[in-house]
Amino acid sequence: MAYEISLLTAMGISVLFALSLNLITGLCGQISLGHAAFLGVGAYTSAMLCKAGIPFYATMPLAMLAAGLVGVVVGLASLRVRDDFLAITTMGVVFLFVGIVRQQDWLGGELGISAIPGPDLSKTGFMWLTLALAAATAALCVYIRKSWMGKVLNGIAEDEDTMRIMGIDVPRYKLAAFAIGTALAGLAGALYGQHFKYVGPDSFGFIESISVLSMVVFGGIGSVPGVIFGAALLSALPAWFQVIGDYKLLVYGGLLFLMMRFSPTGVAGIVRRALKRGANAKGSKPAITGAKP
Amino acid sequence: MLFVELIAQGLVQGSIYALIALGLTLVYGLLRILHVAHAAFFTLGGYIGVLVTNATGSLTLAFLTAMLSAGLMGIAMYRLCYEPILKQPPFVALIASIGLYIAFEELFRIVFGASGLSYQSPPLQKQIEVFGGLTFSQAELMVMGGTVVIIGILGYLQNRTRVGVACQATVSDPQMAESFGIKLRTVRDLNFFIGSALAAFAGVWVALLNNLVEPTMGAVPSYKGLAIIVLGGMGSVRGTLLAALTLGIVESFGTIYLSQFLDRNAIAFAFLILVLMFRPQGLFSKR
Amino acid sequence: MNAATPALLQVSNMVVRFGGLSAVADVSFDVIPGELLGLIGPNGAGKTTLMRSITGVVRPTSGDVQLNGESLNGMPIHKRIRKGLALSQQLVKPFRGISVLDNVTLAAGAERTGSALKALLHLSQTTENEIGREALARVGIADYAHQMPGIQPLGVLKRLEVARALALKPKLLLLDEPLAGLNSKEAHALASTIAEINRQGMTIVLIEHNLGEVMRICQRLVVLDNGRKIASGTPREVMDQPAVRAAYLGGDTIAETGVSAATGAAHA
Amino acid sequence: MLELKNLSCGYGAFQAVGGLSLTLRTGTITGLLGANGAGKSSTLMCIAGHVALQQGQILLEGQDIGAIPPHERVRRGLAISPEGRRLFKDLSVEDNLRVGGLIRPAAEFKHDRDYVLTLFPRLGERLNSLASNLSGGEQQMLAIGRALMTRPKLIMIDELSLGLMPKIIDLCYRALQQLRQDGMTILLVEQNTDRALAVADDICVLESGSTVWQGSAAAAAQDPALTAAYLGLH
Amino acid sequence: DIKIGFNVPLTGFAAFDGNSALQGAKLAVAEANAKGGINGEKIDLIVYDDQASAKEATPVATKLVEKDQVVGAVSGSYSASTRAAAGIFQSAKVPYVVAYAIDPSVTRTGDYMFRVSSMGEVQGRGGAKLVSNLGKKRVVLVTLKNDFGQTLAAGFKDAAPKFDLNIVNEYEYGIQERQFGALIAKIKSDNPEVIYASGYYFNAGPLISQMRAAGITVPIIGQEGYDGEKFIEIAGPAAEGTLMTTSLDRDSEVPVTKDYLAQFRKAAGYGADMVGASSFSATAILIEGLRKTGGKGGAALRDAIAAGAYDMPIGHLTFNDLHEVNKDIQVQIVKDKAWHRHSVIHDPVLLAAPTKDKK
Ligand SMILES: Nc1ncnc2c1ncn2[C@@H]1O[C@H](COP(=O)(O)OP(=O)(O)OP(=O)(O)O)[C@@H](O)[C@H]1O
Ligand SMILES: Nc1ncnc2c1ncn2[C@@H]1O[C@H](COP(=O)(O)OP(=O)(O)OP(=O)(O)O)[C@@H](O)[C@H]1O
Ligand SMILES: [Mg+2]
Ligand SMILES: [Mg+2]
Repeated sequence: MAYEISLLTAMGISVLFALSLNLITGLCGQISLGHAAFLGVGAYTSAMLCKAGIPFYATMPLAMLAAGLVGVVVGLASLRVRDDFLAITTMGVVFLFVGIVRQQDWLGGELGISAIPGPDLSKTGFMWLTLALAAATAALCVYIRKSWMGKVLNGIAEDEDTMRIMGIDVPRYKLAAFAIGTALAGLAGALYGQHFKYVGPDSFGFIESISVLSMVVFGGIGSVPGVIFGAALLSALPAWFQVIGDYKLLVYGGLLFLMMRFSPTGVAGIVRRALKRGANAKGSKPAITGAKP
Repeated sequence: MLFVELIAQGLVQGSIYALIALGLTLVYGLLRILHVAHAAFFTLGGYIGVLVTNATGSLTLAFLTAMLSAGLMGIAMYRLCYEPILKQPPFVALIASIGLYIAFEELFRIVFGASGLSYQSPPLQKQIEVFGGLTFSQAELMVMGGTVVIIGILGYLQNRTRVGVACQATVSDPQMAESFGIKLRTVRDLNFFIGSALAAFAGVWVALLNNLVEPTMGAVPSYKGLAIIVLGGMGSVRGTLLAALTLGIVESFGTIYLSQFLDRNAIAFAFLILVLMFRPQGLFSKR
Repeated sequence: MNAATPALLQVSNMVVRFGGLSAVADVSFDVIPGELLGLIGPNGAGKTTLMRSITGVVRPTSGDVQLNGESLNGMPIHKRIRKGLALSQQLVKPFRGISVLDNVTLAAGAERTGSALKALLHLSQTTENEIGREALARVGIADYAHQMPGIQPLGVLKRLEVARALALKPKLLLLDEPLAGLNSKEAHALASTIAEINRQGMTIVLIEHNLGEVMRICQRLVVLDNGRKIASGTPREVMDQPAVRAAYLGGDTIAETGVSAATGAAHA
Repeated sequence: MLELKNLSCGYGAFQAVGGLSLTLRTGTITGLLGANGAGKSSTLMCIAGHVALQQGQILLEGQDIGAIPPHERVRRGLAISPEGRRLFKDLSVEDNLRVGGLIRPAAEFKHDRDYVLTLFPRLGERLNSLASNLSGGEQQMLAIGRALMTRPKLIMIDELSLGLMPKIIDLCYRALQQLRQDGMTILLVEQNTDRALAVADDICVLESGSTVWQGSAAAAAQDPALTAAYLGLH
Repeated sequence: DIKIGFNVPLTGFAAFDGNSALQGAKLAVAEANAKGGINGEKIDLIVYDDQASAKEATPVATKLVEKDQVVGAVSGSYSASTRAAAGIFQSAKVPYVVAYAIDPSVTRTGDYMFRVSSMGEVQGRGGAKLVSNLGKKRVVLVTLKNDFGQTLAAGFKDAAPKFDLNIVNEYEYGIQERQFGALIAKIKSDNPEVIYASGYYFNAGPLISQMRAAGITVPIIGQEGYDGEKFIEIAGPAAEGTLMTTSLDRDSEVPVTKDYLAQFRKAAGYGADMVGASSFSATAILIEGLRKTGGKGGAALRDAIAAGAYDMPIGHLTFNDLHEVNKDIQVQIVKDKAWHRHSVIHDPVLLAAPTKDKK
């Protein structure tokens, strides 16, 4: 049972983390290949503060603040670059983060920080805390989508030049998306450190960034339920894959590829199509879907 | 002297980066896809190089087989993996490509073993003194020379010939290019063939320089390659060459004088970010 | 021209250079509140570039733009829009992911989207939808409100651009070839709409090659050629200038009949 | 020259044009007219091979080209200047023309190009600028020039006068007449109906994807019901 | 059956070492089962892949404890993953014997942790002594920038003053590095008498062949990371003369070691290495403990293991109060394409493992 609890906790953290990326990438259209750096900032902040004797609950907002601040700085630096340039720049950010943390003895350097003290919370309690925070984040994401900010971010995702002509302060909004997204990643980081009781530079590298992006895309970029599903599934996958032992990464890679190849809109896309087919079967008119020219 | 030697070493490293990044540039220029799986051909080249040389003793044969098979596999990858998802937003191809790369890396490990392969007696290791005590191995000299020649040829093809113009036209508007008699598949096959063959070419060289091919050897070059095509201004052959050499030299000095602060990858990316802050369109962009 | 009314928009000594090419070379003109000013000139004369430098999309090499006496120089695009400019672009750029109405609603939400925080705290869009519907109705595409822009013909998209600009409730509306791609009937209708909007008090600058409609609805014309202002005045005055005729109409007979047809239409 | 037999085409399940039959006589100008969304552009793109042919036949000089890919069609003498111009934005004006001339021998390029430049001298002044930097009208000239570079037997032009100033429109129409004299067949889509009626030999009017009127241009001009209802003349 | 857990990297960059480790552990289990297991009960080795990553190791350890309910476990993995797993075994009170992960914090996690190999600092100190034994003074350190390399360097620098060594320069490199051109150019200009270079075979192979190719002829000293045939294969002729400090003596006359060397070659198809030998030893020690407790785990097993003294392929071992081992360091040298004995460093004072109170 404890194993399942730990798995569920890990899934909750992944969901939170993936949702935070979805705000930046799914909603605002800013591809980030370096999101793990902000998970790292949150995790290190919380871990260091816990070690310094500050209660874990108090470190959570501080982790969010730290990650959000770094996020704004990175966001500011990224404002000048777009699309693929942005993707590569953010990829650079994560390498830079790992490279810098590695050299900091006060952050444990290569060895990282282990035996992080935590609150008096049972494993089950911590799981509930994680799941509750993930659910709250999901609710926040749905809310943002519905708000005017969601509409604006969506517009920026599609065509930021036209948004400017419509009087939108594009940089401000991008920064806002970055700030919220990275702060939430920081929260996920705090939970991450507490869950594994260990943080080290390698836990927040490029691979992590890619895997969280995969979760978002796998679930269906932009779709909150899709991302939740994708994150939950992909984070649990390696554990289930233990059975196929030697072939698990092969299967993981293959699966990512096949998913994109055959259902580029992710799981959310599959579900949407299935629903539509169901509706059509019931006799409603076939919907015309216009392909982009 | 040390200064010259560091520059020389930077150029060797930069040449290899250039060969790898070139394929990425070609594919990016053509399809706007960040083709991470490209690095798999680099690794493949390394393996084929070692296997063929060990089996036949002929390095030339090894180069030919490596480049030919990687080239053909490049075409296959385009047809099977990318062609069907071209109309999707770019991150779809990116994730697909990353998935492919992971799968390939594992495939290499399962087929060839985790510990990698080496040449039984690595060829081209003779040291040659160029001037004033500055020595290179034959392999190092050849990789530098080969890179400059190959890239020169490609640059000429891209900018001055009808084939080059045809390629560029497919980038802007594939449908219209078709309406002017360009067969999209041919152009794209050609690019994937050349790009993948060059990656394999680089792979054989790296295998020679390190006497080691491993399943994971493509990882670092693949994301460095991405950094380079950005530095080079995306899609330009000349820019890619210059960016690769620059990065090689920056790293060469960085690993000596900055290694206390940043590791090699971080140095490369710090440089990239710094450049992009001042030139968001890349270091050597035409625009 | 009434010297007593202060200009709404004042463009002075505008120069835009691309490399060696002077797309706009030292152009000055005023737009008076309430007028409908036509900006015409040959292809490549610099009209679009001039308009883009007014909105800030293009950074002018030198020159000065003032709206209501306030300098816009160096201001980012979105600020200029919020000062009261609105632009309908030559090449249509609708948001394809949302419905036609939502496109306009988004523009109508300027009030809400002024600050990111405000945007985050507001959900309701009923008033904005109202404004959106009104704008759509005004340009005559209310029927398309709930369709997706991706599958609309150009004529609808052109009007969507205008509607979106209207929804921003600007002081000055800049229209770049809104009639292009419409057939004569549709063009006539949209031109009448534009004239009507102008009559209701909106100041408008119109770039257009449809000379017939331009002559019909514009009160004043500014003519550019090769980046320079070569004439300005009432349509009649301007068209009587040989320089304009030479640059714009060509000297031959077809053109002559074209003009008479066009000017004839103006009287119809 | 070109014969469309009961042609239907569209996007996915959606049919944009249904059952269009049309014959273009060699060396004539045929005007394809109709309101926004009638399916004119779709028809052109279908003939060029970019919109799916759902039904019917496309016969070019008696041969069915419905199944051959677009890059073959241009070799059979079909050229298009599409809606929205669709230039190669990152290429210079000269290179755009070069791409137009790809199916011709390299040696002919200069000659062909100069022909286009005499037609549109403005392009000659902008040979080295990127196509994306051209003004709207310049782009239109380039799109037509690029199509002419293939030396087509049949040229299809979508919205010829869109965004052009009167002087250039005149020029283009004179060029069309010249091309017709040289034996080229022209399929013209035009919103500027009176100009089209003036120059065309035959007219076909589309409405919601099907033909509502077909016949000679002279007859069309004399049919007040037609001009009022479908051609937006008044 | 009596279940013991084993976490090991079978995929990812460390998979080759993982495979050797698995072979070693399996040999130990097979040997014990051939002798009748424990009171007739067979020993069952539950193996999970941890990819040598901390992130993968946590769920693996949890699974071993919660789902498989192992009585004890062995780490056949690297430091990061071992350290992440350690906490989980400690809080579940499952004895955990670590084969070759050298991170200091592992044994400090708690009293259920054991380690059969010498810590990085200790090996580093041994390296310094070796330099001095060779009669050299001017050293350049080339340090792999991870826990392994950095603890080695720390130990070396700690002991260097004792032997009056002059550390001319220290360079760091990342684990993914294979191309050392720039670094070698700089080392040449430092003109050292000996080079102390940490790294794994996949770094060291290219490093040493490139150094020799560039004309550096001074002795090069490596450590356990070099241990294995793979290094010699990669470095080729350049490998000749390379020294390393390790725990497995290929020319040993001790029966357990000789036996192990032969058995490993038979089972794995290649020559024994330190990783396999350490995993064998760790597993065998855990099994011996179980034999003493009659298959019971928990505190009884912990105390049984701590109290024992063991003759293992990697030497004679006892645990101190921190459950670190004290043992000699083997120095091996490449001769005729194989590792052979060079010398043994026996210096209980210098090579004393840290204890509970002393870091
Ligand atoms: N970004 C740019 N870089 C270089 N040249 C440019 C750029 N934008 C426009 N030009 C050039 O500036 C000149 C003026 O262009 P502009 O688009 O303003 O003309 P226009 O008057 O709007 O013409 P049209 O009526 O054809 O739309 C043209 O010759 C064009 O090629
Ligand atoms: N890419 C597409 N996907 C789906 N439907 C499309 C697409 N392009 C056009 N349509 C639809 O096909 C129909 C015909 O459009 P088409 O562009 O052929 O009209 P048109 O006669 O050229 O109009 P216009 O005069 O505005 O250019 C329209 O209903 C349009 O909505
Ligand atoms: Mg214009
Ligand atoms: Mg059309």
